[in-house]
Amino acid sequence: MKILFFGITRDIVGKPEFDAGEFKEIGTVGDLRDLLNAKYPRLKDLSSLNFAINEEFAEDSKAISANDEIALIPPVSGG
Amino acid sequence: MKILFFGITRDIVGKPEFDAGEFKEIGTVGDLRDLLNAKYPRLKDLSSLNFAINEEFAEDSKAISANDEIALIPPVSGG
Amino acid sequence: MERIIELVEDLDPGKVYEELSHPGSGGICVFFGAVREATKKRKVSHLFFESYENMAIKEMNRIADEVAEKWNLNKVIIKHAVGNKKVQEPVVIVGASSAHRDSSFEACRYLIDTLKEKVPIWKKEFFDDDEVWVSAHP
Amino acid sequence: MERIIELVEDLDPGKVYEELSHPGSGGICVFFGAVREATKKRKVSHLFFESYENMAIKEMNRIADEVAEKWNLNKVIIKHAVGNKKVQEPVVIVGASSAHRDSSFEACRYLIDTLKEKVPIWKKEFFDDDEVWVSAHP
Repeated sequence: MKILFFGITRDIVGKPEFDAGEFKEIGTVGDLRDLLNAKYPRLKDLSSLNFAINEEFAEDSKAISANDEIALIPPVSGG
Repeated sequence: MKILFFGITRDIVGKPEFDAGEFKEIGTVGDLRDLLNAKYPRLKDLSSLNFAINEEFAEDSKAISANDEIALIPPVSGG
Repeated sequence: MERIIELVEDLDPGKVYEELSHPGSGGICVFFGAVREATKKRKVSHLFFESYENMAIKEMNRIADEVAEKWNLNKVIIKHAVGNKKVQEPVVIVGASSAHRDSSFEACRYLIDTLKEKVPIWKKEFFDDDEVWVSAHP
Repeated sequence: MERIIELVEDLDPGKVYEELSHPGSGGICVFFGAVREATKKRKVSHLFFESYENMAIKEMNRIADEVAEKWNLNKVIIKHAVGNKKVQEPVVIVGASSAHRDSSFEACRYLIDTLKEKVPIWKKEFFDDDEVWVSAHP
């Protein structure tokens, strides 16, 4: 599993990417959200925080597999 | 007075411009419309026919003066 | 509000961004009208445009006055071609530049709709065996 | 429907007409987003854009699929810049080309609205003494 951080989430976490050995046991997007929120409380201040699995938006209930590419998607602001 | 013909009205009348000596006695746009319709009946087949005096749209009731530039404005179709 | 208003033989669509660019504009909406290869399933060979030039420029300025009053715009452009135009050539370019995109879209739409309704420009369609002044007859 | 979808360092607004021109298109509507000199009265020095590139391209293609389904279009373009952008530089270009103008306007508006809502691109505003990720906080 790989976790990518974009925009303000990268600033909060302090790096663009985890190889996520420490999150090995998580089951769902919601579990990962809870773990990250606990470790980086500033994530909870964002207007919204979505997750993507393998380049597709994923709900909190979605299961995470060992080889997934996860991305944190803070509020988008293109255009 | 000068009368300008554009688009299909020029094709109907057969020239782009009259110096309009023969229309000397007309009082209003409506009078001119009647005279032109009588002389060139195909004008009556148009979807609409507006007139301009000195580059401004003019109602039939508008008076025409000796030095005016009159234009026949068939349905516009720019763009 | 700055404005660029022109009737010209040849439109240059490549310059429109720089013509509408403004330090206060976050949104620029542009509409290009072009010659289509067919009308009502008939193949078009080319179009011819003529205008009552002085009055057309006056009406285009009136439309610019109207959009300046209705929306908060930095720049507008209203350009129309005259003469013969081949398939895919541009015949009209209108655009509006404003702080936010809503105004630029609304003004741009108003520009083209009002130009088509009011400005004394006439289009003749040429087919292989016919020619027709557009909208002249019911 | 043909499509041009790109994330690039530098957008070329001068090519948009030829990119959207099509023999079946009478109407081409384009929206350019540009860097404004100020946001909420604060002077902007520049903007920085980053994207989750693969997902952004995927989402842009999804938006193109949606407009192809909703409207009868010949071509669409969706391009976004990444990296640092100065005042008056273009940051996004979207456009739609269709037989008639209604579809081109409606599709163009949908393209920019949906891009701003869905595509994973992030903008940071740089001021003389501060920098802010746009929309990150309530």
